[in-house]
Amino acid sequence: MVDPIHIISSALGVAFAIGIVGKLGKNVTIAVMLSTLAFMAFISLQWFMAFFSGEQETTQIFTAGFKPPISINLQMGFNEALFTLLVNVVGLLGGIYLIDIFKKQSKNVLTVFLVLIMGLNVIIMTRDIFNLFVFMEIVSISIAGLVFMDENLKSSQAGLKYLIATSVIAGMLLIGIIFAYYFTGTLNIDDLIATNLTTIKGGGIVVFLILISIILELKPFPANGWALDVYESSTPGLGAIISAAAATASFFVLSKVMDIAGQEWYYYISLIGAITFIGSNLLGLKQDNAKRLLGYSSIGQLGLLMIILGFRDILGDQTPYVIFGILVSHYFAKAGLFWLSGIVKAQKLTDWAVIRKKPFFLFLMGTFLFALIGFPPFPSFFAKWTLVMELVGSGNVTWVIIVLFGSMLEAVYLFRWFGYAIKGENEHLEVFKIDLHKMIPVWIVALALYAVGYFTAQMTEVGATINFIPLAFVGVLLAIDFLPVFVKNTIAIAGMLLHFYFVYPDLDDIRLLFEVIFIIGGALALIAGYAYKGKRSGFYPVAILMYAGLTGIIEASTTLEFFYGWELMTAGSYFLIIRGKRSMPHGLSYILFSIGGAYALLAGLGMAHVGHTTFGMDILNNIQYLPVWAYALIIIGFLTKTAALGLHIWLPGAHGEAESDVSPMVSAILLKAGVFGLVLVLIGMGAENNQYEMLTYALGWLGALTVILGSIMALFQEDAKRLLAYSSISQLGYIVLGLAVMSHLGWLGAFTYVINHFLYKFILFMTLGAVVLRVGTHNMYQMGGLIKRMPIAFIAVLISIIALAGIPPLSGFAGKWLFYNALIAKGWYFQGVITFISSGIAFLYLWRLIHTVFLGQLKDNHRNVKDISIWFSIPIFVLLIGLLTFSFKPEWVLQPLGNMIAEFFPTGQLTWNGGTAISQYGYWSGSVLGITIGSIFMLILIWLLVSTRKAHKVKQFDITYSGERPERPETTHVAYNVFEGVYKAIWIATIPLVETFWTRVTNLLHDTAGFTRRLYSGDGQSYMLHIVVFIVITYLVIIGG
Amino acid sequence: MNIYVKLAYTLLGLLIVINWGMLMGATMRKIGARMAGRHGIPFHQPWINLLKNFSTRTTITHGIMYYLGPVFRLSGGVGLFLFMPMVFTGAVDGPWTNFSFEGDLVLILYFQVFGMLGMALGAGEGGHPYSAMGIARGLAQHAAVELPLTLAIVSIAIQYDTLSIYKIVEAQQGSILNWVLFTNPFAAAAIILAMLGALGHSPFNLVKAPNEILIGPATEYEGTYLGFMMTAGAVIHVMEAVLFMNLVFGGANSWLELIVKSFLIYFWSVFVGMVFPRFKIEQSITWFFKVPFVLGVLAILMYSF
Amino acid sequence: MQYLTLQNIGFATGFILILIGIWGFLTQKNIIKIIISFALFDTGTHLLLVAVAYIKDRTAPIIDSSVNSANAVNEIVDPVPHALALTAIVIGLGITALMLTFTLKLFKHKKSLDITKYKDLKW
Amino acid sequence: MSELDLNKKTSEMLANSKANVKNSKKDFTRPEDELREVVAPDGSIIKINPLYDYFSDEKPKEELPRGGVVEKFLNWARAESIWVLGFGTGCGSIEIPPLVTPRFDMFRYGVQMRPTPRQSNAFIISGYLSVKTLKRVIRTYEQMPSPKYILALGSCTINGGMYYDSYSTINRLDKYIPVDVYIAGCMPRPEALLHGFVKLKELIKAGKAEKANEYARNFDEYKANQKKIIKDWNMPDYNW
Amino acid sequence: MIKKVFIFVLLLGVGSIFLSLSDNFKEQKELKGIGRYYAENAADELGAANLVTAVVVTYRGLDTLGEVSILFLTSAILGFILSLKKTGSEDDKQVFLPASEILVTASKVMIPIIFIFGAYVFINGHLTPGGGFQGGAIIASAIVLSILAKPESKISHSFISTIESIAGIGFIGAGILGIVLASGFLDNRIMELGTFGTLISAGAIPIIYIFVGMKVGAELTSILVNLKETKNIE
Repeated sequence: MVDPIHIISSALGVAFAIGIVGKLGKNVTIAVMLSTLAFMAFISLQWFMAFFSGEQETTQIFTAGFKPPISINLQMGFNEALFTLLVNVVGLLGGIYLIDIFKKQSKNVLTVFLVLIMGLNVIIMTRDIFNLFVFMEIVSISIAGLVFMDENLKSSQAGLKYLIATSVIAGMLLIGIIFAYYFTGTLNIDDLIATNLTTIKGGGIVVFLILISIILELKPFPANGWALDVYESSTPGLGAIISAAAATASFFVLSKVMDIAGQEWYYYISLIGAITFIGSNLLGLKQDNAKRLLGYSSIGQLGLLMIILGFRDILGDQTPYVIFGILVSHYFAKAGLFWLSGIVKAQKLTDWAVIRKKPFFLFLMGTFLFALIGFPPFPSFFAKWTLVMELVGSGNVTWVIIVLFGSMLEAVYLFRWFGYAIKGENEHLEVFKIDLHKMIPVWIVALALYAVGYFTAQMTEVGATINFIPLAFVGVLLAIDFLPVFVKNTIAIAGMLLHFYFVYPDLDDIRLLFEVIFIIGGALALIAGYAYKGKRSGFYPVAILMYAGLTGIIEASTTLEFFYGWELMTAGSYFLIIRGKRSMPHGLSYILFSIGGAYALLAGLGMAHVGHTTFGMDILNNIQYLPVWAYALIIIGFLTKTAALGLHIWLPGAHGEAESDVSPMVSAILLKAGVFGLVLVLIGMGAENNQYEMLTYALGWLGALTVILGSIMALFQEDAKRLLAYSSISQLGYIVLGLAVMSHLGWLGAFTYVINHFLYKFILFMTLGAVVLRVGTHNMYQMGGLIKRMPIAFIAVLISIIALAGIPPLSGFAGKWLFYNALIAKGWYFQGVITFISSGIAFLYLWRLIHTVFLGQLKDNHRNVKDISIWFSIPIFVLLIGLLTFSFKPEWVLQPLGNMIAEFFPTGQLTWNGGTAISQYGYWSGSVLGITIGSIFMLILIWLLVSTRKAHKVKQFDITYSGERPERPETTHVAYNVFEGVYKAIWIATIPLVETFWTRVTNLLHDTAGFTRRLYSGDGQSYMLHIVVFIVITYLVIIGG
Repeated sequence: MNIYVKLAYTLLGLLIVINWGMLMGATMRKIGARMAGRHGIPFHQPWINLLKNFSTRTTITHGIMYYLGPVFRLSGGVGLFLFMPMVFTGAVDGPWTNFSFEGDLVLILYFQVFGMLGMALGAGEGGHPYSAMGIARGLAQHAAVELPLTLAIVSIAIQYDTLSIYKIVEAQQGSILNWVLFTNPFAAAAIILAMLGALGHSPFNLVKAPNEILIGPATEYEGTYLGFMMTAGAVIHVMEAVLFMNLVFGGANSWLELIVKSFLIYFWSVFVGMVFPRFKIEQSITWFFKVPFVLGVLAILMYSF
Repeated sequence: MQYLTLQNIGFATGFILILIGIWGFLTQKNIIKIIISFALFDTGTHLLLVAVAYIKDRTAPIIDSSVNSANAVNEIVDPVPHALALTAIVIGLGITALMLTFTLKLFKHKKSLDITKYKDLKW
Repeated sequence: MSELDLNKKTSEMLANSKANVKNSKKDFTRPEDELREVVAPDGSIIKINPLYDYFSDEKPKEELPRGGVVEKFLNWARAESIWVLGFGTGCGSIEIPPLVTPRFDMFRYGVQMRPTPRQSNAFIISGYLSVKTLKRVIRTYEQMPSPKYILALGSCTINGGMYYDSYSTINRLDKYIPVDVYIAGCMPRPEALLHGFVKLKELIKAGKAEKANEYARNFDEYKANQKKIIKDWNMPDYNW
Repeated sequence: MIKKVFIFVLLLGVGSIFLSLSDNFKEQKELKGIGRYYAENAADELGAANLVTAVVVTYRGLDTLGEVSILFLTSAILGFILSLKKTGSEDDKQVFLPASEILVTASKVMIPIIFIFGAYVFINGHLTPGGGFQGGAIIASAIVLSILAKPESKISHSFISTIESIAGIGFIGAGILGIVLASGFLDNRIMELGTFGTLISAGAIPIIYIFVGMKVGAELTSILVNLKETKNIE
């Protein structure tokens, strides 16, 4: 194996030689430099592989032939090998990326670049603290110099500020080193650790000076303005190096030097990390410059790593894994994003919309952003999971909150950025051009992210069980994205059905029910996709991603698998939702609430894991650590998906603005994921556990309030799909309430609702979506009289709203009936009354829906519209048949469901006598109801048809109009603001308190960010002041206090 | 009981109810006329009107849903009759209990809407703006009425621990003091006030609101359709009264008792209507949110502890 | 008086120089003056190094005629800080040169040496 | 076609149509009766003819009585249940409200008011009838279900009365719509109106009140008369 | 004003950090740690009379390599920063005031002497105070003198960088030879240690110092030349 010292010797040798080699021409010089970088990377790789296989032991490299502390020594262990590998790889790729600048610039730039990478290698490997100082100076100087690669006013300023700041920091470090030597007589880090400096009088301050300087190198908030300026002004290729390589190396230095300090410092490092993480992510909120935003994000990520470093005692064996996961994701993603920003050449975030003109870049950007935030299958996901598990396990819930809150803030601005990229206005922007040498590094890091994610998952016991086949299917669909819709749709449906075929024998009844809803329902929803022409680029991968997540949560046998599926589903559904025309803000609020919920879920699962050795789903049955809080957190996590009151504001927009066939997917199917989760956790809580009574009671009220307020909001919508979306909120409220009852009847009612809501909301969204496709507007008052043009759609909507309103004999009634029986048995009378009123209101808005869209006056421009597409009709009618069957033979489904629920709630069962359901309060039979009402109905209908057989068919304006004629359909159609009178009476219930609340929260955050960031006045001197203040305050807190 | 015998009883009962409904309507108008010092319509006027409407020679149609409107309305009325135990005879499977599942309250409350829905949709296809306005008002008022009504009904359900009308009636047998009117006065009061809205007379007659929005939902309906709707109206009025009778006034042991009680219940709403002018929709809704609502809440509080 | 040793005077001078340097770059608006402050700061650290090495009544760590090579341990001062000082001086030189160059560049842009004028990057 | 394009196209067309209106030197027509064009959601253009498209284009048909006992019985029912449209067409409408008061009480004869022509079978043309109102009367009359009856109240409906030479009122009502019962006078008292009802009932019971069929039979003639007097005939020919 | 007070208070804080460091100072009586080791063994192990040189070149040779790199970096960065946008504006030639007679004449005498002195300083770095850095700096001062004397003269960048490169490669090569021939990178014992206190002694230290001296001289020269060639502002 090649001696690691040759990393230095080759780099420096070539750097020095460039003065001669440079005479051979630019291209040769660049080639020589790149091959040197490759050689350095090769050395690290070689060592890394050796360590990875476990055969190699940590090696010391002695210079000058003397043992430390006599001379300087380098160390090559697993960590060093890994970190140098990271640095050298990004150095090589960055070198390739920068080729065009290298060609333009003097050959000296090559030298500086090479020396920078070399310096980073040395600060990772060296075990001598003064040597560390020297090479840190080399790194600072070369970075400051490279800032000038792209020389302009801004980069000159940034370079100067950076240089001044780092030299002051280095000065502090030097003072620390001087006195370290003075007190101990050695400069070797291992010796310094051994001497236990903090026990020496005055040693504490030495340690303080050394550590604070190294921490300052990591750019802690708020003493980091200088670094941000460099991120913003330097050329993106350099930004990538700083963010990925330099920060990585500096972090490693901290982890290495930290041992000098001893454990009492760990807490403070975590604290500084926390402040940095939260602070810089908060300020990121106000950013509109892409590179500066990335800078904030980089600093935030380093803060997170510092937190983890401070907890390394608690994390124990898991520390390397966690750090590796987070660091590697950050490393690849940040490098990729910086490089991307160099390709896209968009300064303002809003200008990133141009990236959409080359869709594959959008994919790359998405990969990087999702990796940064910690979505599966990227390493950061597994790392965050492990981190939270361990932190909760050791009782550090506050820290979990800090970590998750900071991540949340980061998600906000990253997804807003992504939103601009996906949906922003891009017509005025020029297409960027792509150089091959710039593409290659981006590609490599993107692919590496996936590969490393896979390996990270395999590395641990928990992760190894995760099934990557659905993801592979997503990858396949991504690869064949150029094919026409027809082919892709067929493949997608076939894939889903095949999956179902393989999976269903292993599922118990509850899971089977949800799997049918998710997969069979999903396949049905996809049928509508045949109606689309062209490629429908990007739709199938994300749809399948969502279904992969959904089936993942069903098949999960461990909590990690569950969470993995949950996050996949979130990501997929986010992409689906944001495909809609005006759905950018809604997509953002969706993903933010989802992430918030997912974090609550994560924390809850972490608490559930405490006291268990495995991660099996059965740990939910027996939570030992703060069980009420744990259950509450998990439930909140699921409630964000079911859009319970307070967490619902994402839903109307997200569902309303989604594409026609996406709305049923995200409403009828996706929302059930939250329900499934609730079912699991409530089963876990157990039927007869009085401990959780308050929790279920609160859940019940939440459900009831969701029901009524959802209905009331639906009443005043003008947008058909938003109306349905609010209706979904209300319906999900019923399900939550039913589950919260925690009795046999309640659950049966809730499950009936699950099935019903799936059936009728699918039909409604699908039909309305198809109608919207035909008429080109969402606004109900712009439609009208469509029954004449779209009888099929009308029938579908009619039947499903009868079911939705709970009118006998259709199946909605079954749900309501079970529901009130359950509520009265439970003694939740007011909740029952509230839900009852709400179904009255539901009837109002449903009437309005069908009336304003299908009845009334046909609008002039809809005269020639055709009925909904056949491809939309197929799933609609399949489910209509299902709905009718379920209505008239509810026992076919409810009886097995009842038996299944009896496992958990053995008492108070619904008994069946043939088709008659009997509860303690009464009995009822779906088929008898159906037959009775159906026969009367038919009888009367036939009579009427016979007696009016000669009726004259009139047209739309043939109405009595006080002897006049209507002027236009628009002025004759009662559709806009129909319930004005109702509004006057109950306006008080429509005050958007929740929305106001969340708006205030976001405004508060943004205002805080806007205020705080004035700290970065741009004045280099004030940055210096920040550094000194930071030092003094930290001193006062740590030593002086 | 044999299903055919039961069917026969049911048909007979339906006949009685329809005719009683029409007679009751005529009587109310007669009473109104007499109060105004007029002679008023003859008692047989509703039947003549029905006959005339069925005998129009030309008729129009606006489309399929226009047909279905009256059909829904009438099946809603008849269904309501079928699901309501009419006369209490001491046996669950008695002759006048129809096909009522012992009179399931949830079923009846939801089935009320069936007729309304058909009416709403049929009128909607007529395309007349006044129809839509009338329906919007009607549905809104219906929802508002349901607030005190449901509170009271839930209170009664708690009181007797059942959702079956039959059992509620059974529990009120014996003495007049067993009536809900006396055992659960708050619920009874809430229902009595809610009745005003449910029966749709002035001041809660803004659905039809004659001379304001013509005749509301029925504006476009004529001839046979109107006849169907009048029939359905007669049935539904009686059934509403019977519902309240069963819930609050001890049910009926014979048809005579049923006729007397339903007449009085219906008269109560007409009586109030004679005195008060029409509410606007927001006034109507807020009215139910005041006293009746408080009474309903008290009723539940009274029985939930 | 026990504190008034040559070594402690060295320390005190070094620290004072450092503090003056910090004062300078926190208060001076002129970039050149800031660089000078930095040089002061740097010199302070060098002085500290030398002071750390100092042992009373000893000579430089060069084993020549004035030092008994067998008893060098007791006759010379610590060579290590001297070596470090050499390195530190060179580093300081490099950084100062770079700072001046950057200043030159900045001055070309705005014809001003006032650091508060260069606020194009902020927030 | 995207929504944006649609809006743009629509607004352009609107501007064009306004320009056309300005340029045309036609007689006055209501803006809503102008031919117009709208853009369908798929981008195609739909031409709208407001006088034709929205209305059923079919003549009323003759519905002859079946005769026999059944018809007699039904006629009795019709006679006993006369639903009058509450539409005051002229000065005589002030004579109608007293009929519902205790003094006259038309309810006892089975006569009542209905607000909509769909549900009425009797129409009182009360007093002079201006040409403008005639349009409305024609439309309303044609919308009533058959059998339907017209009571002409006051002299003006017979021969123009004191407005016989007015440019704006019609002189003979039955040139335009068939009349069952004339009630002469200027104005006739409510008692006369009641008498008219009684007369109408007699006619119905006798099976002689078949003017609706007469109207259908001579529809073209009536229509020609109507068009002659109504100069600006801006309504559909057939009202349903 | 408030700001100044604030900064003053801040300085008090920093001062207190230093004070708490110096609070622990006891007067040092003995060498300790590695300093003691070097005093005892360096002369024997490396054969260098100047212990500082021994520490700088061998024991802490990596630092020195870094140091050289820093100077090298500085010159490289200066080179490319100052050469930025230089092209295209050749017409406005730099104008220099003519040097004085004394300077010109003296420089002719002095420059060779200074060169020789510089060479002496770095060749004797292992024996006397001095060494590569010092010698290099002295050589650079000769260049300053020549520039001052003949401002319009051009010094070939290519020449400087060639010397720089050769010296640098030599340094690295000597270091690598240390691995091959002796026991570690930058080990000076690739050659005989020679007689203690003579010119040819201390193994490769003089060789390395020659390279360092050349390199430092070249680097400083290149910095100076680059600065000189910067056009006047305005």
